[in-house]
Amino acid sequence: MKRKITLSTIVFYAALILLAMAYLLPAYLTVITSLKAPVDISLPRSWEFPSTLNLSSFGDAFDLLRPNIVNSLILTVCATFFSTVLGSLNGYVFAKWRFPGSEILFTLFLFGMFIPYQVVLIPLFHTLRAMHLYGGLPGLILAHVVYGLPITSLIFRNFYAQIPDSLMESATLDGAGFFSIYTRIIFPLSIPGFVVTSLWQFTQIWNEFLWGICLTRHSANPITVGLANIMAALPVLLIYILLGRYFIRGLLAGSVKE
Amino acid sequence: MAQVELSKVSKQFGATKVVRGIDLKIEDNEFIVLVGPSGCGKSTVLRMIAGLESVSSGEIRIGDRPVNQVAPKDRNVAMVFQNYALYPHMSVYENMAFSLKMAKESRDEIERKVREAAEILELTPYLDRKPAALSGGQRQRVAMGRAIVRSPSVFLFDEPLSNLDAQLRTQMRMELKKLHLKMNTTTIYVTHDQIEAMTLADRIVILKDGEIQQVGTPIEVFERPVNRFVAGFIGNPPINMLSATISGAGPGTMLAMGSLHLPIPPQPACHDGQRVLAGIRPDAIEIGSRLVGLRTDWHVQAEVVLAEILGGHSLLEFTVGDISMIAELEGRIIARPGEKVALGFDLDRLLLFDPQSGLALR
Amino acid sequence: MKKFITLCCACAAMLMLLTAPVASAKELSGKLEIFSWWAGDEGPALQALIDQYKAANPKVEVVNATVTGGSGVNAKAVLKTRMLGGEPPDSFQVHAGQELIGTWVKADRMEDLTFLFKEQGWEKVFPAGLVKQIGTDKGIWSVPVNIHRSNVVWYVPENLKKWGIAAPASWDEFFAAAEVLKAKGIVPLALAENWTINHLWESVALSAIGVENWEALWSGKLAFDSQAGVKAWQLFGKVLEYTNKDAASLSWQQATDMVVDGRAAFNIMGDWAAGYMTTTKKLVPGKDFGWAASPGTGGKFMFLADSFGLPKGAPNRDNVIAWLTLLGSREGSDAFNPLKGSISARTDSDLTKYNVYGQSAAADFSKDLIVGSLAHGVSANEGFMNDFASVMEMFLKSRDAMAAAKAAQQIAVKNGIGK
Amino acid sequence: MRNHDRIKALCTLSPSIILIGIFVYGFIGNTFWISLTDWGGVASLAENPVKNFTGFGNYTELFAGFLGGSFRQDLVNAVYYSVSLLAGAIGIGLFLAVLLDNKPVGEAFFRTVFLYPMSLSFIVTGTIWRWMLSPQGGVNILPTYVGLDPLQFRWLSSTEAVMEFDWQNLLQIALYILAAVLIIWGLWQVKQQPRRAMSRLLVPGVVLGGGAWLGGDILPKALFMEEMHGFNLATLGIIMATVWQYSGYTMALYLAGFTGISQDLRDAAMLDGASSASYYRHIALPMVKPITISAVIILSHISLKMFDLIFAMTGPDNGSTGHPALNMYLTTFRANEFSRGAAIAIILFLIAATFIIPYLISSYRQRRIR
Repeated sequence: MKRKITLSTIVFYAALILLAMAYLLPAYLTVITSLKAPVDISLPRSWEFPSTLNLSSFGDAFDLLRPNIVNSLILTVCATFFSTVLGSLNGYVFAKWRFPGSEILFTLFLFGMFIPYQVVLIPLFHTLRAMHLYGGLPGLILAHVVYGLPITSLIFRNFYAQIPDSLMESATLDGAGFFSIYTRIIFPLSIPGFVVTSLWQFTQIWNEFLWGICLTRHSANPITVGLANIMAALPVLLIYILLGRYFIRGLLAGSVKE
Repeated sequence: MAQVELSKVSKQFGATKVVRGIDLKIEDNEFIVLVGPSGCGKSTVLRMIAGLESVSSGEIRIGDRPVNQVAPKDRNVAMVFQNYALYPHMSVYENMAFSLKMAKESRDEIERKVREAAEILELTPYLDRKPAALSGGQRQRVAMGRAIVRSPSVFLFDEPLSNLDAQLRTQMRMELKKLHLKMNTTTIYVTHDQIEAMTLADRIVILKDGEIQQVGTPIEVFERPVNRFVAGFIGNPPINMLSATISGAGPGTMLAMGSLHLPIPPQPACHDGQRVLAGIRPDAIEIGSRLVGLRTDWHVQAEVVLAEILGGHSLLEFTVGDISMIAELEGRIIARPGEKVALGFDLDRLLLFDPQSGLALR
Repeated sequence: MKKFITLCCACAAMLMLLTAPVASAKELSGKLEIFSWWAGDEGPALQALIDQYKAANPKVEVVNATVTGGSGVNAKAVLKTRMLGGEPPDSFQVHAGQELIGTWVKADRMEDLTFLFKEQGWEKVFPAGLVKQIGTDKGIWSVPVNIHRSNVVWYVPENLKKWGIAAPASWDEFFAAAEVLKAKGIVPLALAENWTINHLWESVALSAIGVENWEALWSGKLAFDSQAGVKAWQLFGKVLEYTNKDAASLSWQQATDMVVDGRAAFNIMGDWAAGYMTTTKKLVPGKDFGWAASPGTGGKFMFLADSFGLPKGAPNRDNVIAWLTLLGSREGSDAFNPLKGSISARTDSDLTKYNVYGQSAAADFSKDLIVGSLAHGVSANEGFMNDFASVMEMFLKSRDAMAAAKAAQQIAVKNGIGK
Repeated sequence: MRNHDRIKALCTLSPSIILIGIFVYGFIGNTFWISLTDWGGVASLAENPVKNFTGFGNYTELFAGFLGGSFRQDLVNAVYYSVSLLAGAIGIGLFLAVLLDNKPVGEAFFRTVFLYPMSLSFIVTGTIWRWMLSPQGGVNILPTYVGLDPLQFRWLSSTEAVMEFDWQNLLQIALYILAAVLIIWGLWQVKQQPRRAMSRLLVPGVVLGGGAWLGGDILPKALFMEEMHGFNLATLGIIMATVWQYSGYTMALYLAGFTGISQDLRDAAMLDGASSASYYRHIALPMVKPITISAVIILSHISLKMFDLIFAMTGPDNGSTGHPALNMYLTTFRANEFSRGAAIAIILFLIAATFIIPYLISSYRQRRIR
């Protein structure tokens, strides 16, 4: 069946395209500005194409930020790894091994998701100092793991809630216990859950600023701190576009099912 | 090889009693079907036997061993779930091998047992497939295969056929029966489908509100239900249940249903003028040539409401005076609404119940 | 006598040149973390110093820890968490004055550097007024690396000629010129985001109340809500009427751009603007852009200085001392300041290395009356600075000079100004 | 029977329990304690700073003190900001979701376009939008490209405010709000339970409102002088940037919700004669109500801790776009008033808690029923 072009279709697509353009404007501005030579940059001509292409700002930014990118990568990968693994185990217990009080405990966990980071800032660096973790990446990783736990536990709990209980029971009858059910049944089934959670965590940690600036010494600064616009956004943007559909699913798992 | 014995088994979830003190002895190699309406506790009983639910009070014994405190995996039972509970990330082979692997059996042994079970269930060509690539009936068979490989002493089935379409269900039902004949393992089967119960069971256990109503062979529960509930639950189309009054006694006993008065065999359990519920099975009503075998004073003139032909037999809804009933009749009955037909009741198979207690009067 | 002093200085310089190799003969090694907010345009100047340091101490690994963010707001916060976290950097940038004394010296976090000043003879080469700002009765707490001037008005001479006006020497002259400019649709005075408003305030206040009163304010001898104090706010209110309305959304560079592009006539900004215009905008000082002391502050030099100190518990103390020695040296100073666009804190710097602007600023510095900047941490402690932002906000909203003056007095009392 | 496994389950959970216990609950307690002391001033950065217990002094100073004015404006900003962000992001997100739910050509492309801002750091968004909204460039000069006059609005630097009120009358205003809530709730309930609605909601609401109106003069004043606070127009820019960043997120949430509604239901609605609009109004929207709730929760949480975006967009001292989260940072790390910063953090936390605790309780109840 061929779609007829009606007035409403035209209005519909016009609205869609206009909105898309509005959303792309900031990106356009960023890209052309970053291609301009410093002398070329001025407010009244901010929308115009650069007179000459100047790619040096990319190279400069990259050279300047290389250590920060490395830090951010180490930080993000480690923190994402630990928080998703722990979150997956927690979610497994909360979804499949409920015990008296587990729901209250879970609710108390969730609460941690919503605290403004400012509230814990001062005690956090005192504690990290006492643990001799202040200033370096391990301390920052610990912080991100801990404050990532509520959301990862939530996503995994909701994910595991969809796995039928009969699968667990069947495995119990087959002779599997707590850990063997996890490693042999639950874990192999949670790859999508891991993708979703890691993406969420990756984005959050990569973009985080306040702790990055307050909890690390210079040599351990993540990228947001050693920021230059387009460079900080690119890796996430890329990963995001590639794995977009998982991303959306993850957002949903984390927020809707509750 | 095991008998299963439940004594005074109860289950409570918080304040709600789901199973109320059940006593049941299941013989070795027997095929027992638990039926009852949803929420009657039949699945809970099954899951307690499997060990998936704890027992609130009472005792369950498998073989001669009390198993209340035994972990599910050590009870030597296998279970087929309603949704099959196949591990989606494992192939058919791995699914069937999983319990053996958990029991640390040798690789060769596992291979042998899985191949054997696959042979029996005609699953050999599919061993490398994932469950998602199988049809409903094949998945069902894998679930059974997973149970078979362990050669358990008890098979547990939790509504295993309810996810299949009608045709496949009939076919799988027969395969199940044949399998039982071949394996000869004690089997406990939960369903709400009474045809499955009638066709599969050695004995049927009918449950309601967590209590056993009747235990008996299919024929027993059909022909001699102990109460109104069992009579109504077993049989399709359901039994015609009418309020009636008994008059007279001995050979002159009469049954009055509305304006219809019929002589019935002597009812020692009834007295003159007693109000009863009269149950007449739809297949205890005859028509045409089969009327010949019936007493003539059981013949009536009925008015057709609707006739449905179901292939080899027919259902006829009719009225006699001010009462209406359904009959299940041999052959194809072609009758127009309003048409008058001659019917006969086989009142030897009449069932009488006390209207208050619902218990059978006999 | 003078000759003798010069001789002494020369000797000291010689000595220093001699000691420098001695220091490296000690073969310093390990790390040196230098904490600052000099990134971007100011990065090369710092790099020049680091290069010199590395040449002298090849075995020391220099960690250049910069934290970006407008006038060090982020850097200061990070520094605090690090000090509280017990992880001081080896040496950190701090504005000379109350930002150093009121925060770090009062908290007993700094090491006394008097010994180094004595050893290097710096008490003689740095102006006494400056040394006063980095010292207390208990000691001297940091090494100044540069002098910036805060009260400078920038303009493009060609444009002024075109519009038929001259650089104003007083605010009254400015107001007269401003009316002309307004009629032409030119913004008389370009202003940017909030801290630049404080920056403007100090220049206006200085011209309104004079040097003596300015110093009396910070020593607690003059109340902010005195007649003089109120006068400062009144004049400031009038000046604000001639500024661009979108100030709060511009960076200081964008305000400078307004002058360069001819959209505005004047801009009052510290002399880092000279660095921006010469380096980034490739303009020639004295030709493409001109400058003067901000209206009413001729002969007065409102300064701010960056300095580096030695925090207690610094992990690599010896390396820091070598670093500070370099910072205070004439070579270090003259390598750094031409690039930074500031002038050397030393009275004996080699002026040939500086551009036209630098030379003129250095000349002014040696003859003008020197006062400390408020907006850049010289005159008041950080508590006052933070509260002053609230007062400024209130004033921008209400334009009530009396109320602002009263509020300023309250926060001065609260933050112990002059104590 | 399965006790062995139960113990394993608890052991698995215990590291997380300990970490969350210390890092969330312990730290909140610690911050609360700091907020009750006088840690601040010149020697606050000493090795062992003096901390004296002062009770709720920091809080009264913030709400009624002379120098709390900027904090109060920030608080008002935060309220207007949250409300606008919710309305904007949910409204636009919903609109986008409806558009995309109609499966246009290139749906995947459009979805990516609308969602990409979400993956950016707030610092990045802030810097980009600072350019976008600069008065002499950015969106203001866009109309010139189609021959129109440039816009004159000063997005980030406007000092105009609308919907102003006097903080002095805080108590009266609070009573008005309470009365309004009671009356609206009462009117909503009046159909189902008329008597209860009258006695518990409507009458007290009217009495309270009337009382506050009549007795406004005798109510204690919050401050010693007039202090006007309102919706600063400069925050519009911040709101736009945040809506730009998060409307795609709500779009994704709604879109997934819409996709989850079975085609049968949609067909049924169409056969019942529902227009496209009334399908969304009567069928789709009610069905995705849980999504709306979680979007509200997440967005209000984001708006309450907003820090980096404002920092990058308008700088630290731009009073008209201030926010308590930013104020906390400056109070703590620039003014060295640690205890006051802690008090602001606790206030932020309490506001967040009023949103979140009811949500957590209701979701807890739902899970229990299941």
